[in-house]
Amino acid sequence: AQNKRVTLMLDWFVNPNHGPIIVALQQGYFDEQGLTVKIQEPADPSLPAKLVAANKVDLAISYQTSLTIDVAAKLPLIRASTLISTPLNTMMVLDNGKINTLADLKGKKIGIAIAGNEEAIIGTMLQTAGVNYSDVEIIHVGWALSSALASGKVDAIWGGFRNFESNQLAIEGYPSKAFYPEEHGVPMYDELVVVANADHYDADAIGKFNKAIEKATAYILNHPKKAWTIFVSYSPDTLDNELNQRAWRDTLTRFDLRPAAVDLKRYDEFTQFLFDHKVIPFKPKSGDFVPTL
Amino acid sequence: MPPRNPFTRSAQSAEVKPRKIGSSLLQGVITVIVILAIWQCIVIFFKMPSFILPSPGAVLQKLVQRADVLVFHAWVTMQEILLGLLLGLTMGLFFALQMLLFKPLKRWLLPILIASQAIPVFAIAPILMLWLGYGIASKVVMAALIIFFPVTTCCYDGLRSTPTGYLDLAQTMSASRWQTLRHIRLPAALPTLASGIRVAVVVAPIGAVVGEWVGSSAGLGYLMLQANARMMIDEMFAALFILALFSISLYFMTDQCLKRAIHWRL
Amino acid sequence: MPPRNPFTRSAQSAEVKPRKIGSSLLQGVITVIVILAIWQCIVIFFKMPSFILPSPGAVLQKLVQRADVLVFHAWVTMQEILLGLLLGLTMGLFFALQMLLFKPLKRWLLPILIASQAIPVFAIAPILMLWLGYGIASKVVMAALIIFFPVTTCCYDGLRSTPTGYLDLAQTMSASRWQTLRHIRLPAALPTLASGIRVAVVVAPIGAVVGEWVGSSAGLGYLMLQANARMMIDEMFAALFILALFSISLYFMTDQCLKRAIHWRL
Amino acid sequence: MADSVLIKIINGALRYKGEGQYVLSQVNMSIAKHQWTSVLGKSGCGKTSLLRFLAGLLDEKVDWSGSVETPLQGDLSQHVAYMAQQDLLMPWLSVMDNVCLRFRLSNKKITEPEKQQATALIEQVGLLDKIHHFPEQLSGGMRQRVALARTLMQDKPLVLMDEPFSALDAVTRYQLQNLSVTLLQNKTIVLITHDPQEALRLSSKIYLMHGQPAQCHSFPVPTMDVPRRLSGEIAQLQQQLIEQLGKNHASS
Amino acid sequence: MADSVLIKIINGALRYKGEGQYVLSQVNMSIAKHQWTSVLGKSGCGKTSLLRFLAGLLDEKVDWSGSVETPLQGDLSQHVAYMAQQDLLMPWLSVMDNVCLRFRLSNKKITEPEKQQATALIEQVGLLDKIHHFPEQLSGGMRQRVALARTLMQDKPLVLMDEPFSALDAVTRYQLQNLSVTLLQNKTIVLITHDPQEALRLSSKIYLMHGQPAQCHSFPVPTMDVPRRLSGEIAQLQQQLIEQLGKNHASS
Ligand SMILES: Nc1ncnc2c1ncn2[C@@H]1O[C@H](COP(=O)(O)OP(=O)(O)OP(=O)(O)O)[C@@H](O)[C@H]1O
Ligand SMILES: Nc1ncnc2c1ncn2[C@@H]1O[C@H](COP(=O)(O)OP(=O)(O)OP(=O)(O)O)[C@@H](O)[C@H]1O
Ligand SMILES: [Mg+2]
Ligand SMILES: [Mg+2]
Repeated sequence: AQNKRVTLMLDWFVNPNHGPIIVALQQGYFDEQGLTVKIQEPADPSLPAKLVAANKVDLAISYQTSLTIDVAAKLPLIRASTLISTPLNTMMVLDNGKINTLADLKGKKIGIAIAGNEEAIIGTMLQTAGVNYSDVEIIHVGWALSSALASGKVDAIWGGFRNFESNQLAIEGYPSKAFYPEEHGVPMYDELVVVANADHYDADAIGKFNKAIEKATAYILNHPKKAWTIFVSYSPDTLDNELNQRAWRDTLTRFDLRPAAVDLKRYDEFTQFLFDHKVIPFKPKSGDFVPTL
Repeated sequence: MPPRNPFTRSAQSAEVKPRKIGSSLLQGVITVIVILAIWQCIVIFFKMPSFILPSPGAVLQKLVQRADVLVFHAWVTMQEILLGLLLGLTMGLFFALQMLLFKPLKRWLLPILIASQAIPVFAIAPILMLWLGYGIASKVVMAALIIFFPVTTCCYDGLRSTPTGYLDLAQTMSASRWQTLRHIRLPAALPTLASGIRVAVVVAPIGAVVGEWVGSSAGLGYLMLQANARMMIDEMFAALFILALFSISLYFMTDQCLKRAIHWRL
Repeated sequence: MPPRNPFTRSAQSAEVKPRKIGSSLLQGVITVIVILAIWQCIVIFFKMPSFILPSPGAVLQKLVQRADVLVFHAWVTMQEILLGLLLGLTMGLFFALQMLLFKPLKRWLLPILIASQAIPVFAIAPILMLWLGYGIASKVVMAALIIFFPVTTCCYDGLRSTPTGYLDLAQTMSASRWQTLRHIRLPAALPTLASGIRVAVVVAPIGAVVGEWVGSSAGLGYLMLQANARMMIDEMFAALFILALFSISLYFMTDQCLKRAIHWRL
Repeated sequence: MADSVLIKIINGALRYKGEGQYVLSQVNMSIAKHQWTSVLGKSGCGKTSLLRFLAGLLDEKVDWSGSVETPLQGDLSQHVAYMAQQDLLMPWLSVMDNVCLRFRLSNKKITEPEKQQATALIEQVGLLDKIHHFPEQLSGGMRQRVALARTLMQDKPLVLMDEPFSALDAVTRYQLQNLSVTLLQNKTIVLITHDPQEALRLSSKIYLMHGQPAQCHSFPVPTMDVPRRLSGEIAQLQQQLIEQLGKNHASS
Repeated sequence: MADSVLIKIINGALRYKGEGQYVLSQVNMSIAKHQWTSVLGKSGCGKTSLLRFLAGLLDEKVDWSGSVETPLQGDLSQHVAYMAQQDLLMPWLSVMDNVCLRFRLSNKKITEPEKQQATALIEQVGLLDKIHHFPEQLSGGMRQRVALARTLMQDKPLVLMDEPFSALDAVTRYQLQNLSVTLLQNKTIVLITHDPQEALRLSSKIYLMHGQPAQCHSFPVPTMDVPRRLSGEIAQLQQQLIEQLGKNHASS
């Protein structure tokens, strides 16, 4: 039969976080499901969700935090599947003995790449160490997260990925220490989700899509080494480097084994969390934007 | 006699007497309205979803509702813009003079200036941050960087195309380089230089905003990112609106001054 | 007699005879070397970590090693730049003429042009995406958008500051607006216009790159972001290097043409 | 008679906007058709202003009162060829192109005979060897001659000339005067000059401007046809003219 | 004698770079100290070129052969005040400021007496009422007068004037000639003019330039001191001069 064409916009340039998708693509799992997936890479992570909402692309990779915010802002979005079901963001500091606990951050500079939820999450994490959000200086460092930390311009960075920035810093010779939000009062959330347009989504296609990446995820876990070579084969000259290799290793364990699985309670808790910290004006019911397909 | 070709006339009178402040204020108001109208039309006819292009109404509402926040950030950016302009204009003038006075130096300097223009900020963001930190400095430098090339070019082209007769006269009066520059070349270059300045005041704001993306904890650029991240698009456009107002008012203010200053023609 | 004030002389000869292509090529080479030297110095003296500013050596190596990829992306960007220039220059000239010919129109048009300059692209990126899609269009438009204001301004200022005597003459020859424009105002404006064009060719590349951020699957801007995202900083700078080369060579080529074209002085 | 008058200025008064005092007042002139009319007067008395006004170049720069009557259809300035006090040569055009400027400015394509006419004209003003030079390569007098040639290329019924021969040596001047007379037959010429002899040689009517604001009075001239050769009578008239100018000068 | 000669040009030959033929060749001139020397010649023969060369304005524009001897120390052009054929008034400066341009261009602060001198000068050229006007508001002759005043404000031993009175009416011209003579005592003046009478009134030595490339020959003048009043003798000389010019003109 004629393949369904699906455009998928990633959240950023292809990187290990997209493992299952790339592998599914390379292995032809999408084809098996009768899908032709076309991948686009944006330069601005906030763009894809908007384009889905505008019904310009079928699927896009976003973050649960953003998704919740977007839905609360009345964007017609739904979560179609989950790619990585644990947080990846971490609070990172240089491992040079200066800062050993979150408490040490009192009065320090924290660099961020604005995502809109900083106050809520950083605030919460600091609270667990008895530090007020107002006791730290928050600076947007945009494109230069890790170099900001490495160069000592800031004492900590929030927004770096535990599987990515940490390795990057290590490679550059700056061993880092990470504080994990889920260990410091922040409810669990899915880092990477796939979103679709609430009004125009094609449940059947999404189902097939999920099947494909589920299969890919399984394959990755079963054959990490092979999977790596397959992943790299997507674009050898840009993907095949040490950083990605390390990141790949650290990401393996975080791919969601059941992309289609829905846990409404989990979503509600996180929505509540954002609402409590006034990130969103009201609480969208998770049932509405996390449909069970 | 009946009026003649209105073309040359209007063109002349434009130079002869600068428009009244009052009317230019009125003009300002009119144009703001026009812009809003066009905007509204786009929203309607292209069926823009509000999270991509909010309606002027919504934005104006935000403008009022969040006035305090906006004013605060606008004030920060304003400072950056003005300082940036100051720095950029002086730099531009300075480089132009350098290239003019020390011809050989031009060959070496110019390409570097050009290169400095061709480099997207995100690429050198870490460097900027490393050198300038997250204070106001980085924004001022960005604003300056973005405007100083047009200024340099116009200024340099203006300075070197002085009517030869004037230069001859200066020479027979055995004027020093500096005096010739100060009293002949500079005034003669003003009209061209003016173009440079006009461009500068318009693009300076964007320089400041880009600077704020490099790193900041306040300012309209910062606010925009924040609003965008929180999908408060109307707030982002409110900031955008203020930014545009800056450019426009800066332009017309400068234009008035320049018209008053340059009352002659070569 | 002994030579006199070298100042006026050099300034004159600059206009009189354009430099030879050969020497300007040599100059190009020299300057590239200079830039590399400065760069190296910065790396050494500021002890730049390679992930912030790689050494020229490393970058040149990449330049060779990844030649194929770079050439491909450079080619894409090149097209965008040239098309952007074409569009931007025509737009600039067009708007300038509009404002000149229909004085009232100016009041309405100008502020919109200005506003268009004050809006950071990322803010309207989604809009551009909706309208222009993922193809080359968005980049061309961005490049055009970024250059057409300097062009418009310089062109407009040049056109309206024609020596009145010439206009009078045209009037007594009962020349039509259009003829006056074509044969008097335009040539008389060329020197000023030239400044606009010089600025344009230099900033056009960054316009294209910015356009590539809006959304693209090829081009130097895309390559940079990607390299940056993968921390392949030396590759990013290789792309940056090519971009700078574009600007510089574009500038000097244009400069030569303009010098040839404009052999007179008002 | 009325028909033989091309322009009649009655009680003309002219003041530059923003300036306090009038430049001209109660100017009455009648410019005869197909004749040379000369205007003489102290420097700064308002000759150029008058001419520029007739050429329609001052409309929104001056306040004018008085009437200008002419049988010519429509806008006077459409029938005018104006040679300004400054040679307004386009620096980006060669001598040839400057002389042919008229064709560029009216959409007309330049025809072969017209080209030849232009070349001939350039030769007659003695610049054939400079035909492809640019203005900045010419001497002052040469520039003026190019401007003259450019004016002669236009054929308009009314030709206004502002000190067209001022930068020329006696001999060249003499030649170009004759040239102009021949080429401008059955055209009406208004000539501003500071040279009494020139006025007497060429014009069938002479106006002297004087006073502040300036008025003008006509100065009688013999009715021989121009260009007149210098006779005793002319010499005498010249003497009178100079004295008259001197008086005016003293009076104002 | 040798001492009383300020500039001696021997076998001067001048050609504009890129031009085929020479403009001047075998020019021999000696310019007497504290005297007026006039240069007459057909339009385009090379008078201005010669003057500009002396003023040091052509150094890299022309090929020059021949020698220029002068007792003046150092660079000749440092001792020159040059009044060009075009009044080069700065459009952005008022009449007063244009006249005082010299002070702007040399770091000197302008002193009160100098201010008064300037004002007096402006009055003497009859522009006191225009003292705060800008050049574009002046008539052609007025502009030339401002340029003259500006030149007179400089005190340099050598004054080069290129048709300084060409745009003025007879009377004003007469007055300004006298003015110049008084103010330029014990200065050396080289005057380019097309007016034989002017030359004869003012100069103690007259050179006629003619030919292509141009040479120059001196024309004998009586040894009365200037300004001379028009006598029969002068009238006669004028006639000769005109004829001579006519001959030269024909020959070249
Ligand atoms: N910049 C230049 N380049 C080339 N040729 C020039 C230049 N300036 C003048 N000439 C030529 O030199 C010759 C003499 O010019 P010059 O201005 O000295 O004449 P002149 O004697 O002053 O004439 P006039 O009395 O009309 O002012 C002319 O043939 C002119 O074409
Ligand atoms: N644009 C202007 N604005 C104001 N006043 C002006 C303007 N142009 C000329 N005038 C004044 O008008 C008067 C006459 O000027 P005009 O040029 O007509 O004199 P003219 O007779 O041509 O003198 P000349 O013989 O010197 O050329 C002068 O007093 C002059 O100052
Ligand atoms: Mg006049
Ligand atoms: Mg001359």
